Amino acid sequence: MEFSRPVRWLLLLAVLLLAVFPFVGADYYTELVVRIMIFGIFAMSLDLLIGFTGLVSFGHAAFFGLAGYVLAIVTPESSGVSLFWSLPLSILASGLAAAIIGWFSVRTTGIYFIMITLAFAQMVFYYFQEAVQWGGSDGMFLFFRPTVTIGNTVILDLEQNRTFYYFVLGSLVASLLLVKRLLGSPFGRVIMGIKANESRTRAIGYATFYYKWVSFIIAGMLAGLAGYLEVTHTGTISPGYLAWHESGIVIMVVVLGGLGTLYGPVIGAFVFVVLQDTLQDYTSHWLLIMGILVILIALFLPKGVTGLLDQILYRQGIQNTNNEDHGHQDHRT
Amino acid sequence: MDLTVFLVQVLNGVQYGFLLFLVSSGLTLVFGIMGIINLAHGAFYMFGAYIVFWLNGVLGNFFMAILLGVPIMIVLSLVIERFAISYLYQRDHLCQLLLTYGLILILNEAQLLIWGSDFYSVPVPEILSGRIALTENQDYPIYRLFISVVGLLLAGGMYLVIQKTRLGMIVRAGASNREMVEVLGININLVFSIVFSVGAALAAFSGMIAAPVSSVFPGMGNGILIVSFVVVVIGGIGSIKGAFIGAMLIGLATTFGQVLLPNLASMVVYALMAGILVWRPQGLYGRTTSS
Amino acid sequence: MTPVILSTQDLTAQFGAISAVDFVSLEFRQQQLHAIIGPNGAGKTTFINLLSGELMPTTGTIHYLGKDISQLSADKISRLGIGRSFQKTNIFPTFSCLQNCLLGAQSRLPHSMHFFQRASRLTDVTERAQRSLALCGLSDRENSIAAMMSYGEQRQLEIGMMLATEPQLLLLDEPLAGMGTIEAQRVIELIQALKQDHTIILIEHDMQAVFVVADRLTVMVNGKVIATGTVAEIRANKMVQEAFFADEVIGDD
Amino acid sequence: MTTIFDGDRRHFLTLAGATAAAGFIPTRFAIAGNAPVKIGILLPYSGTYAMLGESITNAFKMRIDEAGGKLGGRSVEYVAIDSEMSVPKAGQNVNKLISKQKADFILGPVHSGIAAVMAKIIGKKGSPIMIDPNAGSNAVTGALCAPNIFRTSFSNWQTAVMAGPAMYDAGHRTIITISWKYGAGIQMMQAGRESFEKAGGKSVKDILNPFPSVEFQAHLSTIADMKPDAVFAFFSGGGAIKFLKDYEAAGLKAKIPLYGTGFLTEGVEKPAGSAAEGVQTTLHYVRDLPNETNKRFIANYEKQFGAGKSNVFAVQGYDAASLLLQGMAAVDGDVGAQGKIISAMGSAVIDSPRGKFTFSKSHNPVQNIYLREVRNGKQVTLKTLAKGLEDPAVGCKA
Repeated sequence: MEFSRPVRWLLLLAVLLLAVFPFVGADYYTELVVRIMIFGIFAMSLDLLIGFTGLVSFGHAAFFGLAGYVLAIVTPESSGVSLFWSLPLSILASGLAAAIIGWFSVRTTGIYFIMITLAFAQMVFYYFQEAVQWGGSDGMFLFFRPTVTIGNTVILDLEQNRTFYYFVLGSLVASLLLVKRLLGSPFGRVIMGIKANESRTRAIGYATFYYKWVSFIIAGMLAGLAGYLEVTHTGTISPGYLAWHESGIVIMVVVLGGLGTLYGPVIGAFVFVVLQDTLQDYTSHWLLIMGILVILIALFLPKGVTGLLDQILYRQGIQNTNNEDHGHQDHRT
Repeated sequence: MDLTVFLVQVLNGVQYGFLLFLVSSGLTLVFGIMGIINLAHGAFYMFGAYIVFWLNGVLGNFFMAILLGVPIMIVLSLVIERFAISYLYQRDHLCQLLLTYGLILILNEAQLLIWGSDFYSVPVPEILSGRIALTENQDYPIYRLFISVVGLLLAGGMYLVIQKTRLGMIVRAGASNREMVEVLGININLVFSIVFSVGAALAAFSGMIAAPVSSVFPGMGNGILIVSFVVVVIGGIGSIKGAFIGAMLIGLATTFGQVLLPNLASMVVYALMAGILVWRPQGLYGRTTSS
Repeated sequence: MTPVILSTQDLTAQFGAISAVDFVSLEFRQQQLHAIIGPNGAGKTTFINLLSGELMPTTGTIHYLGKDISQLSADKISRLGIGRSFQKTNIFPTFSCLQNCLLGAQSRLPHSMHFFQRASRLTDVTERAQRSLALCGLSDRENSIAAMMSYGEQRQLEIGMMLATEPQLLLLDEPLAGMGTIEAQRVIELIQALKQDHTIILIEHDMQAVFVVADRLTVMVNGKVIATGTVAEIRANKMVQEAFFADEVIGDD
Repeated sequence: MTTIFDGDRRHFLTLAGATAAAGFIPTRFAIAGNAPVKIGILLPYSGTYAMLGESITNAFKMRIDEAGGKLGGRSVEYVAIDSEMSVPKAGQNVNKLISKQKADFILGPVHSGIAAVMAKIIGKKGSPIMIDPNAGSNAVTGALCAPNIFRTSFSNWQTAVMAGPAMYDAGHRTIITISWKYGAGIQMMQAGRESFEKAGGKSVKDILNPFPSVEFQAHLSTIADMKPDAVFAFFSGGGAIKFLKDYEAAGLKAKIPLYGTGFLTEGVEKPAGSAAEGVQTTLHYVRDLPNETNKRFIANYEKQFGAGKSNVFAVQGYDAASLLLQGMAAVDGDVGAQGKIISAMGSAVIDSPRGKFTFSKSHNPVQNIYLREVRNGKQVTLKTLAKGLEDPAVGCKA
C-alpha cells in the first residue's frame, strides 16, 4: 500500500493546513475539526476491515463506544486519570471485545457476517443500555480529561483545547502512518489477498481465519482509540454511541470517502460532518436531504470522493490510474 | 411459575412470534431471492400503519382500509424499486446497506411531513373487539388471536406459493443465481420487481395488522426492523420455514427473557442469534452457499 | 518405478444421494505426470478438490508422503507442498502479476503475522516471485493488473503463482480449457518443462495434449475409476473406448 | 482557575481549567441593543417524541408573540436544531447553538439524557442561560444544578412522589410498578414506590421493560398472576398508548386499577380511547384547571394549532417564554447583564396555566401536584395532592 505522488503531496498539505487551523479558525470550527479528525480515525479503522480485508462489519460502533465507557468508568469524579495507563487499558478492552466477537464472526461471510457483527454489537449496546450502575440509557460523564504527566511535570494539558487539538491531530497522523505501515507488511499483503480472493488465499497456504481475526482485532483497537478520544473530547458517553445507527453512519462515511484508500474515510468524515453542520442550519428536515445524498452516493459514487479526486488528478479512467499506482509500487519493491 | 402461568406465557410468546413472522416474511423473501439487504423494511411497516390509520379514518372500515392500502404500498414500492433498488442488483451488500439506509431517512421524514408528529391509534374492528377469559384475572383479546390466524394463513399461503407456483420454483432454485434463472427463460427484472413489491407490501400489511394493538407513531419501524433481521438470519436467509421457526423462537425467547431474566431481557434475543450463527453459520434452514 | 508420493484409499465424496467420487483408490508416483480423463461429470474436479482440501471426504483417506492428509484444510495441504490450479481461473484479479506471485511466495514464510516489517524487504520472497513469473513466461508483465490480461495469460499467471509456493506436487485442473491453439501450445510447453522437477496430476479434456505429456492415465466415469495405465495401455483398452471415447468429442469442452 | 462570581445571588461557579473557557467567553455582550435576541432551541422534531418538541416550540413562540414579539424590547430570532433524541449528538448540538449560532438563550431538551449533557456543558461554561421545558431528570436541578440553568417543567421526583399516598388513600395496600428501564422511568418509579411504602403500603414487584420496547404481554401475565391491589406505571407517547390498550385488552383494567405519572395519559387520551378511561395519574397540570390563564392559553393555542392539541408540554414551553420575558424585562433587553437576568428569573412568579408558581433555589418549579382522571376522553382534576411541592434538589451544591 503506497500513496501515489499527488496524493502524498495533498496529504502533506492537508496536515499542514490542519496544523495551522487553530490559529486562524474560529473556536467553533476548531472544535468541529477535532470531531472530524476523531471520526476520521474511527472511519479509517473500519476501512481496514471493509476496504482492505473485505469484511463489512455492521457493529463497529461497539468497539468505539466500549473504549469510551472504559475511560469514563475508570475516571473518578474528582480528577483525571493518567493517559499512560488509561489509554492502553481502553484500547485493550476494545481489542479484547474484538477478539471475542471476531472469533465467532469471522467464520461467517457475506450477509451473515454483517448480521452477526450487528448482533454482537447490539448485545454490547443493550448491556450498557441496561447497566444502571453506568448510567443506563442516559450514559456517563467524564468530568476531567486524562492527564499526561511524568512525576509532577505536566507534559500535555489536554484540558487546554488547543493542546487537545494537536494531540488528536497527532493521533490521526500516527494512525494513518501506522495502518499504512501495516498494509505494507507481510500481514497487509495477506489481508489484501483475502479481500481480493479469499478461497485462493487459503489455497496457496494461508490460514485466512487467523488473518481476518487479527485484522478484526486491530480495527477494533483503532476504533477504541477513536472512542477514547471522543469521550475525552465531549466529556460524555452513552449507549447511543454504540447503537446500530452509528455503525451504519460510519459505513456510510467510509464509502462516501472512498473504500480502501485510508485517507478517503478521513475525507468522508470531513464531508459528512460539514454537511450535517451546514444542512442543520437551514432546515430541521435536514435528514431528508441527507437521505437523498446517501442514495445518490450509493448509486453514482461507489468509489467515493477520492474516486472522484482520482479522476480529476489523472484525467482518465480510474482503472488506468490503479494500474499506474500498482506500477509505482512494484518498482519500489 | 405454575403450569397455568407457564402456558399463558407460551401463548404470549407464540402470539408475538406470529406478529414477528408477519413482518419478517417479506424481509426474508427480498433477502433470499434478490440478495438485497433492505434496511427500509421497518419504514415500510410504519408506512403501512399510517396508511391504514388514514384510510380507516376516511372509509370507516378497517378491512377496506387494508384492501385499499396494500395496493398503494405496492405502487410506492414499485416506484422505489424502479428508480433506486434496481440499480443495485449487481452491486455488493455495501451499496445496498447505504441505499436502503438513505431510504429510511427519507421515508421517516416523509411520514413527518405527511402525517405530522402526533400519536394515532386505529380502533380494533367491531367484530374482533371481544375478549376471551383466559385465567381468573387475565383475558385474551380476540384481535390478538386474529393476528395469529393471519400469520398462520400467510405461512400456509407462502408455503403453497413456493411449492406450487413458477415464482416459487425460482425461489427454490436459489434465485441468487441470476444466470440460471435467465437460462430458464424468465424475465428476471420483472421477477425482482414483483418480489420487492411483495416484500414491501408484506411489511406494510403487517404494519396495518399491528396498528390496532400497537398504535401509530413516528419511528415505530425502527424497533421492529432489527428484530425482524434477527428472525430472518436465525431462520436462514430466504427460508420461509426458517423465518417461521425463527419468529417463534424469538417470540418465546423475548417473552421468557422478560419474565425469567429481567436484567438481560433485551440481550437474550441477540445472544440467541449469535449462538445459532456460531452453531450454524447459515442459519437454521439456510442454504450453504457462500455469498 | 519411482516411489509413491500420494495415494487415496476408498476416497468418496457424497452429495445427497449422488457419489461424485465413489471409492477411488489410486497411487501417484514421484516425477510422473499422471493425467485423469473422463467425460463431464465424471468427478475429476471433485477428486482434485478432495486432494487439495477444498472438500472434506465423506469416507476414505488420502496419504501424502506417508502422512494422512484427508482431514487437513486447504492451507495446510498447500504448506505440505501441494499446489493447485483451478478449472475456472482463480487469481487475485485486482493485483498485478508480480503481486500475485509475491503472495504465493510469501506463503512459504513460517507465518505472515509480521505487522511492521516491510514486505518489500523480504528479498528472497521477491526473488522467488520473480523467478516463478519468469518460469510461467510473464516476466515482462510484472506490473500488469491481472484482471486486464488475456485469458491465456491469466492461466499462465495462475500457474506462476502456484509455482511461487514451491510445490512438489502440482494439481492442474484443465489448464488448457478455453484456450486458443497458440496459447495452448505455450501452456503445453510450460507443463513439459515443469514435468522435469515436479510431480503433476493433470485433468484435461484435450486428448491430443494428454497423450503427448502424460506418463500415466486414469479414466474416471461416474465417480469410479475404470482403468489406469500407460498411455498405450489405455488407448488399447476396449472398455475405455466404449465407455468414454465413443461419445466424447475429443478436444472439445 | 477562573471564578465567575454572580453578585446578585449566593451562587458562584468555578471552572476547572481556566483556559477551557477562555476561548469561549462570548463577545456577544457587546452586541448593540437593537439586534434580535437569539433563542437556540434543541428539541426533537423527528422520531417518537417529535410531538413534544413541536408543542413546546409552538407554545413558546405563541407566548412571545402575545407579548408583542419582543423580549426586553428587542425582536426575537429562533434557531432550532432537531435533537433527534440522540444523546451522542447532544454535545455537538449545544456547542453549535452556543459557539456558532451565538444563541443568547437555550431552550431544550425533552430527553433526560440530553438534558444532563446540556446541563453539564452549559453549567460549566456559566453562560448562556438554559431553560429546560420538559426533561425531568432530577439531576438537572440536582447534582448538575447551576445558576444559569432553569426548568419550567418538573423533576421526575415531583411527578411521582404524591402517587404513593394517593394510592394508599384509595385503599390499595400492594402495588406492582412497571416502567421503561431508563433514567426518567427509574426515577419516577422509585419516587412512586418509596412514597407508597412510606404511606404504609407494600410494593411487591418492580418491572422494568427495556427502552423503547413495547412488548408488554409477558408482564401483563405476571401482573395477572400476582394480583396486586393496583399498578403504578410510567410510559409515555406511543409506548403509553400501547400499554394502556394492552392493559385493557388483557382484562386487567376492570380488576386491578391502573395509576401512573401524568405522562401515561397526557396527550394520548384520544388515541388510547376507552383504554385511558378512569386511569388516575399525578401531574403538575390538568387541562381543566379553572384559572383564567389556563382558559386563555387553551383557547389561543387551540385556535392556532388545532382543537385538542394543547397539552402539558405546550404549557411548559409557554411558561419558559413567560420566564424569559420577565428576565429580559428586568434588564431592558441587555443580555450582557446575565447576573441580573438570572436574579430576575430566579425570583419570578410565573402566571402559568397550571396556576402561579415560583422557583426553588436550584431553579426548579415549586408547584402544585394534582390527581387527575380521564373521563370521556378528557383530563379531570380529582384533587390537589400537594401545594407548592419543592424538589429536594439532592446533590445541588451551587
